[in-house]
Amino acid sequence: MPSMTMIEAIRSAMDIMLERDNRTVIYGEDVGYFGGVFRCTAGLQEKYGQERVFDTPINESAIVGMAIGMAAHGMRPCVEMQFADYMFPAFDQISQEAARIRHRSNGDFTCPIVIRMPTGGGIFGGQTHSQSPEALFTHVAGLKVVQPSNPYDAKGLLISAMEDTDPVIFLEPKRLYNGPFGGDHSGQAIGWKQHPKGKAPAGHYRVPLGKANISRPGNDVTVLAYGTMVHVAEAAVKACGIDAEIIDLRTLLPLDLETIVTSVKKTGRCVVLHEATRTSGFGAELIAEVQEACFYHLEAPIVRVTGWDAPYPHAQEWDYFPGPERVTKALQQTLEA
Amino acid sequence: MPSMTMIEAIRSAMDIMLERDNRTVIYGEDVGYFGGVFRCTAGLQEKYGQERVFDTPINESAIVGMAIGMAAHGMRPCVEMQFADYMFPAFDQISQEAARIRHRSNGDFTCPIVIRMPTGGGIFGGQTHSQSPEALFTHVAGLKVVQPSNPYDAKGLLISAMEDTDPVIFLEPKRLYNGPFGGDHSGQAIGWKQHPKGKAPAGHYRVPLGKANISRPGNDVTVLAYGTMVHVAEAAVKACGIDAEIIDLRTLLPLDLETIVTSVKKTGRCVVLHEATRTSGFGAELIAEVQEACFYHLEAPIVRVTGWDAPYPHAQEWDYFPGPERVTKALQQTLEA
Amino acid sequence: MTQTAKLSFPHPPSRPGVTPDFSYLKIPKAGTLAVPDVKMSVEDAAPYAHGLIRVLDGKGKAVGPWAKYLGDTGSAEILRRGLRDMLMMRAIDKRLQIAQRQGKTSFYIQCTGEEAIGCGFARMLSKGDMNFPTYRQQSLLVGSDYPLELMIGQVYSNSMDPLKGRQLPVLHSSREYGYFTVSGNLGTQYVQAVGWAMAAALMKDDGIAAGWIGDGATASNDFHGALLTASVYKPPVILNVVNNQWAISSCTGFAGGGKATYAERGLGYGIPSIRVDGNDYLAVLAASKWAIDRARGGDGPILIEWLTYRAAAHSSSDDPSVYRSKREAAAWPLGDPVERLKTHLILKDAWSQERHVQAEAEVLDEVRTVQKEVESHGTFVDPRPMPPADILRDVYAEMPEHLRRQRQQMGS
Amino acid sequence: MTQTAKLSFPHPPSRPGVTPDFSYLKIPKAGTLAVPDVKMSVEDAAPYAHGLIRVLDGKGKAVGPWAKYLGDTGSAEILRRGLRDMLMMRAIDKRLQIAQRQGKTSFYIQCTGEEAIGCGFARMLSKGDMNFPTYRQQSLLVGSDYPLELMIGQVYSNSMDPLKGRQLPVLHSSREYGYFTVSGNLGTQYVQAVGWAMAAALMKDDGIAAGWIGDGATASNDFHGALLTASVYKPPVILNVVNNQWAISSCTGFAGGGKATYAERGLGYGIPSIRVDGNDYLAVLAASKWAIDRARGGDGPILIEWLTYRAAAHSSSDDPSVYRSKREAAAWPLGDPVERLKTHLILKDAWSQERHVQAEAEVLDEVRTVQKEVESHGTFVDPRPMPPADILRDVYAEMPEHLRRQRQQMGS
Ligand SMILES: Cc1ncc(C[n+]2csc(CCOP(=O)(O)OP(=O)(O)O)c2C)c(N)n1
Ligand SMILES: Cc1ncc(C[n+]2csc(CCOP(=O)(O)OP(=O)(O)O)c2C)c(N)n1
Ligand SMILES: [Mg+2]
Ligand SMILES: [Mg+2]
Repeated sequence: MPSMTMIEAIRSAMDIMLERDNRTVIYGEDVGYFGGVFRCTAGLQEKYGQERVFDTPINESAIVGMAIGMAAHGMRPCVEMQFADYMFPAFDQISQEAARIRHRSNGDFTCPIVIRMPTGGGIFGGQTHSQSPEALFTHVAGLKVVQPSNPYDAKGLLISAMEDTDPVIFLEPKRLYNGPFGGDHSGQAIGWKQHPKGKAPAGHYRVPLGKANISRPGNDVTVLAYGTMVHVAEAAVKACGIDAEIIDLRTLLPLDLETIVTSVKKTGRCVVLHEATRTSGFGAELIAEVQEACFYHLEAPIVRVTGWDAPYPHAQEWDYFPGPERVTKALQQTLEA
Repeated sequence: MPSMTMIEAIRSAMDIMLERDNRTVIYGEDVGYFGGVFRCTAGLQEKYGQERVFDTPINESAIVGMAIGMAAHGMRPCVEMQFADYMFPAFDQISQEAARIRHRSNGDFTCPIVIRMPTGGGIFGGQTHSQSPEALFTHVAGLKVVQPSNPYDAKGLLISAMEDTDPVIFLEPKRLYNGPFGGDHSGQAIGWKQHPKGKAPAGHYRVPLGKANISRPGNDVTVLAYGTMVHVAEAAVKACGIDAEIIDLRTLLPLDLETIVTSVKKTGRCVVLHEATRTSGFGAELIAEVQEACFYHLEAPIVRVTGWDAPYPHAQEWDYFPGPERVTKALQQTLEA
Repeated sequence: MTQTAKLSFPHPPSRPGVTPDFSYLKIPKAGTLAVPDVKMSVEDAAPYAHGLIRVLDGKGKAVGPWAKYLGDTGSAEILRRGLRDMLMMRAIDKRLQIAQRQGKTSFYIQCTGEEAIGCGFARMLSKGDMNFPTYRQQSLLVGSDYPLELMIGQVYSNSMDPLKGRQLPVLHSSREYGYFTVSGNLGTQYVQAVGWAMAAALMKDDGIAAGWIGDGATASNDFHGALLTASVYKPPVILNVVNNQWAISSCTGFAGGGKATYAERGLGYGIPSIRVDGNDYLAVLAASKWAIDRARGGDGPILIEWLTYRAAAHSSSDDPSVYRSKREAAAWPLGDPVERLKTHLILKDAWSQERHVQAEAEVLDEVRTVQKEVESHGTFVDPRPMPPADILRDVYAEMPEHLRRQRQQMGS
Repeated sequence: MTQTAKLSFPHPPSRPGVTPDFSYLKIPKAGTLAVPDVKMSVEDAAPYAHGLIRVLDGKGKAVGPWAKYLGDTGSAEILRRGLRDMLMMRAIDKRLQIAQRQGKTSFYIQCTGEEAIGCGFARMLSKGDMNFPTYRQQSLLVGSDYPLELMIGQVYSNSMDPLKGRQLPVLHSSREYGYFTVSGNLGTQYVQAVGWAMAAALMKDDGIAAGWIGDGATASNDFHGALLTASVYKPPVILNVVNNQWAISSCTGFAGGGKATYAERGLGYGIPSIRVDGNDYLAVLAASKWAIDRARGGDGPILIEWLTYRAAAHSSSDDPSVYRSKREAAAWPLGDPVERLKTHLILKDAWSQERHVQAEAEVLDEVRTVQKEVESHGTFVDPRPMPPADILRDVYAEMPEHLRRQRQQMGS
């Protein structure tokens, strides 16, 4: 299997779908000729032409609105928001339109679109290049919400998303684009080449939506994470030697509650991680479900390790980021409770 | 104290603030000459003139954007979204701009605005006149989020909101505008005249932001609710005779966790109610906080009674609404657990 | 310099008790504008964006180049069908508005005074074309021969409703009849129409899309997104602005109307734009035919401003006498579309007052019959329960686990 | 009819290896447009929206009515200050771009080629006026004599940063210097400028607001919201569009540029709009003075399209050689603003090549000295920790309970 960075894996998925399904179109700001500010679509316009892969005006609402019209007609648009922070102008089209076309038309029209967006911090992008808005999407019935943590999953999940007939929000942790990241921002970034999940088949394969992955089996505490935080959890666990079971959710909506509940019933303890602000973050939803399903198995309160309830700061990025120390502390606290 | 409906109470708050503080302006779609589709601003343009109370184009994003500019300059805009469902085009201005002006300018600019919006179902409005988007706002650091359940609180909270120097989202449960509502949609609506909280001082007073109210003291289970659901809870409790403590949150952000925790530690059980869709609703946040703070006092899992995870239907409105039967069932289940 | 900056606030044509004044509108004579080449460029469009395409003159005569352009499309037979469409639309509105007042449904929206636009436009479309309507374009359905029982069933939200009662009355949906599922959020669908048209061009399927928006909703963000993307990619889309002078209680001035025309807004984006007398059924047919030919022929997007008047209340929840003079509709300078077409046909000896009265009775009867049948499946005063679990269907193609759990909690 | 609808895609002036072609731009001669009355109506604005206000001709001579209009404002003294402002701006950009390359800060954005616009406009504003800039309008700060150490401190995010390192470099904020806190989200601030201007009118404080937006960002929703609300309420706002031909890798055609001008977009909203040679410092001064007088005098909003060219990369994260010819800047028909003003002053005998070289050295020295001092407070390669709890300050006026808890968790 060839080595791939996250960027290459995402590009490969789109390449394959452009090849296999002529209903596929790819577009967004700087996505066409230039190949995207993160290079995810590099070379695709050259290969498939301007009618399949193209640039757009800087209007996220129109990007999604056009996709809805195209999808209703029968195409399969996969569009990019340049940063998740810039999806807000499109939130109306996403939450009020895309998510409901099927339901409100009783299936007469459907909306098979994929909206990709780089999410999370780690590049000193300040408050408008670092946000993690996943919780907002998970509150919208009718959407599916996906966030991969490695190239293998990214490719397989993106292919599944592009083959799905419902609208899918595909969040790409930008800090992982070029290599895994365990939270040690002072050290060298390790490339995906060194990582087992940095290899993926060159051709078509699927990672199913709605299925979590146990990225590290363990017995003492369950860690629920996705995206970058999976790697932070792994690094923390490795360093502190706690026998944690780390679940990489992969799909947040619909959630693979079964895998989660099985694990928490086994470990009796649970820690939830995300980079987004704490209050009403997706961690809250996870805790609500877990405490309800596993109440009689829980031996300690479920705790969250998250971004602080403030805008993502520029200079103090690493004081904001929920790094391995905070994760370790939470694990210890949970085990001692 | 004069009797007031919720509408009259809200109008009275704006009237008083227009009178007391000449920095106050009130505007929105159909808000000026007509006095608002729910009549909350009726008579105010006539009284204060077009420069203080006026109509706007149908552009929610511009309504909020203008308010930010005005507020930064030194005014105190209180604007209306015609329905909470139509705030989505403004969500970018609200979450990315209003909420952060103070922080990102290090206090050089501030954003004292109030954004009022009718929320919730109960008028056969279908999916675009019934939504409860409060959870989305509570995920945004920098906002305050308020939802009154009666005229007395509505007036006092709105005055506090208009005097606050931070942006406040003021959600008005439209089903309560003309009378309390316990969930019995078949019967006659009872007017506010018959309700103790349907009286309020004619003049200026405040109900502080950030303080919950125990609307019914009790010992066996704590019910967390806000807006319409406070009345549903009261009706359910009255009918089934369970000794529940009902907490009317009033402010969702910042949350009065102290009052909640004290109650749950006493009762050992907790049920959370809202009309919004379940997944990642504000109930999740409440549960996350309560289980963490009260873990060792809880005798049963905390359960949620919420709207279903689907668009709010038109004809099946009352199959969707989390009415007294569902609340009663949840209370019983919690007590039996 | 002393500060003299003062804010300005638009004025409506009237307020209660005030004599209506429509002088902000310059109404050119019928027949004065030529029929431009369908390839008309934006540079040549200025007269059409400032002016007004009109065919029927004050006496009801069809005059000028656009009358000639109509050719067979202006035949007595076609026009009589158009008149019947409009009468039908009016009868539906009347009956359903009454039904709403009787509590048989929750809500209704009439399109009184605007019937010509949708009735005429739809007759010029082809199968496979797609409208992206607002709540007030039900006349497109009548002009597409949409089955009456579906149209009425939707409003009653009963088992005859193709949308299973999920949507507010009048928010119809029919792929087959070229009527995209209507949103309650204003503006959003305008840019979706552009997307559909782009797909039509990319899939080379010969179809076009038509976006619809009210004058008030041109203020919304997606109006801009639609004009911009249409001007950039030039797909086969017709962007219709129904300028009926009001947006609930706000006059068209609050959407910037009155200064520049809405058609001129289009020119600013480089989109050829025309302005049409929307109360003149012949002008509607002629302009629709021209614009549809143009779009289908690959000459890019076009914007049409339809000048008309919202004669009825905004909706069944609205009482316009609170914010405008009751005499406004009568003062509206473009008259009533039904009356004008009727006058024209009578002038042509193709119609008579008697036949008109008879036709009115016929359509009313037809509507009443279907309405009765539909009502027998339940109304809001006599509701027939539907399974609650229907709420959870079609949220996704396949029902996910968490919705199954919720279905179980429903006990169904 | 056969379907011929095909999508269209805008073409850039060049791609790597392709000879730049700016023929889509018609550049009129300098001095041809008259100075209209400040009360100019939208009907009279068409020539100004299609045309181009220019003062300096090809030889560097100030010609035509706008040169005369400048009067004392075009004195050698004022122009020398303007030249110095631009040299200062260029020196700052140069030094900070290098600092970014050295890893001393995370990010930087230059405004090379566009210096005249902000430097000139700011000199015409009064205390109390407020700009709502984008990230590329730092020249407004230079033209307002904003303290260099604050400007540089912000970019280093250290203790000299008035924004405590919270914002990305170049997203300055200064109420005192009329520079509204810059957002990273495009477009949002354009409509906020309208709101500020409305407040100025309502509070009768004699101030005006100036919104700023890039050509690419005119595509964003709030551009529309701003034009619309400005046209409805007519507050004292100047809506500036900086048309520098590019938006990262997308040519201005993707924002609809090239078909109609951006100034014409304004006309569609009924807003008088003018188009100005943004690389001509004298034209900038003249047009700014005219527009600011107009706005302050209460004659309502005005839109100014500044025609210019983004000579540098989009930002320090961008490499334009991947998507456009390296020869584009040289082919840009309006030249370089510094060179043009310098030529004019030399022609007038008010400047010399020697003085120019000396001035360049002086400003570079000034910048270098301040930069050194600021760097002594820490850079990204030599960071000085700030208390983590600073993150939680100013989220609200008073820190609420849940943030206090979080502060505790921080251990600070
Ligand atoms: C985004 C949004 N904002 C507000 C509303 C509430 N609303 C419904 S109809 C209407 C007026 C629309 O006027 P116009 O576009 O002129 O259409 P008309 O009713 O005249 O046909 C308003 C404000 C809405 N539906 N959507
Ligand atoms: C809402 C939003 N979408 C996308 C971006 C990403 N972005 C930053 S700058 C830029 C290009 C802007 O071009 P233009 O407006 O022409 O300004 P210029 O850079 O040329 O000065 C883009 C797409 C953003 N900042 N905000
Ligand atoms: Mg209207
Ligand atoms: Mg640009």
